[in-house]
Amino acid sequence: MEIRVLFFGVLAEVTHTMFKHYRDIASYSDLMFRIRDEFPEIIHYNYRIAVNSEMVNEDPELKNFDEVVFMPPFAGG
Amino acid sequence: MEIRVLFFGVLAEVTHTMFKHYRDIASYSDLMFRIRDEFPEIIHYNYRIAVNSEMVNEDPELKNFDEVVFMPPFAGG
Amino acid sequence: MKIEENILNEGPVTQETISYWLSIMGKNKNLGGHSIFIGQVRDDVKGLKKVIAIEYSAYPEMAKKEAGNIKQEILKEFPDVKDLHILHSTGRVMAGEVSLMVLVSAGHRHQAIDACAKTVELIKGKLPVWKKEIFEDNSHEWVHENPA
Amino acid sequence: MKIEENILNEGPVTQETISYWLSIMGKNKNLGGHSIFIGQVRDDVKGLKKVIAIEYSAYPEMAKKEAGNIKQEILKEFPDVKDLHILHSTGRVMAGEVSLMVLVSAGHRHQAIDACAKTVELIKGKLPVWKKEIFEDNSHEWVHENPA
Repeated sequence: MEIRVLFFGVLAEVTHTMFKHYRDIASYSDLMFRIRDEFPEIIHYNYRIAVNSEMVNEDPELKNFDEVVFMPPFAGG
Repeated sequence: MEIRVLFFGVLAEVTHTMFKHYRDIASYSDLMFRIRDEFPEIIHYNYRIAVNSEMVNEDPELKNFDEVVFMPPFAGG
Repeated sequence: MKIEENILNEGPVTQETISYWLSIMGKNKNLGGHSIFIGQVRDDVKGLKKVIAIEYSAYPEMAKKEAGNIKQEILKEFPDVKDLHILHSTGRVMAGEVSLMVLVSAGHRHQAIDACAKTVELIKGKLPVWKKEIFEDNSHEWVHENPA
Repeated sequence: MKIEENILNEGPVTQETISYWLSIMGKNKNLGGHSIFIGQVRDDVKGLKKVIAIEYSAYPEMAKKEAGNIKQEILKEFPDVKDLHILHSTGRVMAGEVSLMVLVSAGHRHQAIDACAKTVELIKGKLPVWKKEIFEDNSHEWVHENPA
């Protein structure tokens, strides 16, 4: 499936991108594997994952064209 | 001594005045006696007394030209 | 910051007055938060009669002094507070109009927020101000309590 | 009251914007109190460098949704609240400029004040917004914590 990935905050800086498009993704763990492979630095950062602007924990079921979002701890205000 | 007396809030309404001037006052209790004599209705109301914009309890020592103020419970805001 | 100042405002506190105070409070670049409380006259119904206005009276000399005491108490409890302004109406304020403005500026948000809330309570408890509700039929009733 | 709405504001929240929201909030005559919080960028010194601005980024779709969740949580806890507006900056906000406005209107003062304070905390904890401090020499540092 095709998955759109967004990086916010410091992670956009670390990955030098805010947006990536991945094709032929088999599952969430497949996606995570490919992202960590491409951006090994991100393991040094805290982040949470949202799918289609909904926070997820564990190992969510992904659908074609889902948006997977990497979010460092919020710092609004 | 001469004492200036102010009535605020509902007490100005009850006494039909905001301001009274008393002459030949011997003491605080003499003043209170004359006020209660003139305005017997005020005993039905709660109030505190200030002298020269300073709250007093008991039986304050008055000086000539002091200002004695009758204040119902505050209701600001 | 001036400690004793006249906080009484003849008639309602207007939008222009509030905007003016907002515009001058932000000048200081080491402030992080401003907390503002605006009290407005409600068109409550008492029995069968609707409140159309509140008429405030105050003891000005003591109000000035008590406002100074309130400021000093706040600055002692909230040392991060850099600025505190109070405006309280006297005279008639119609329903929907503003009768009280409290504006607190501090380095950080918690003290701004807590100091503003406390200032409002101190004003209710310590400021020598009285009010009567004016009804549609022009009758009135003195407010003896301080409902929340 | 609209529950989901765009609360993101490109650049600083201006005095004009704040005055506009203040002017429309008072229209309702059964309101008794408005509590407003205004957050401003501080020119803190970090090490030897002075902060000249904060640059905010946000995840807009989720910010809209979370703002709706925050409103619903507030309305549930504070049923006297009649209106709640949030504006949060994105992009660069210079020291001394405003990056956050929260405005809460209620029938009575306590719920207005408490709901505003709680909304500010929920914004800090739940809104998908990130910030970096920009220093005089144009270097920057991401803010990872939420100091009070």
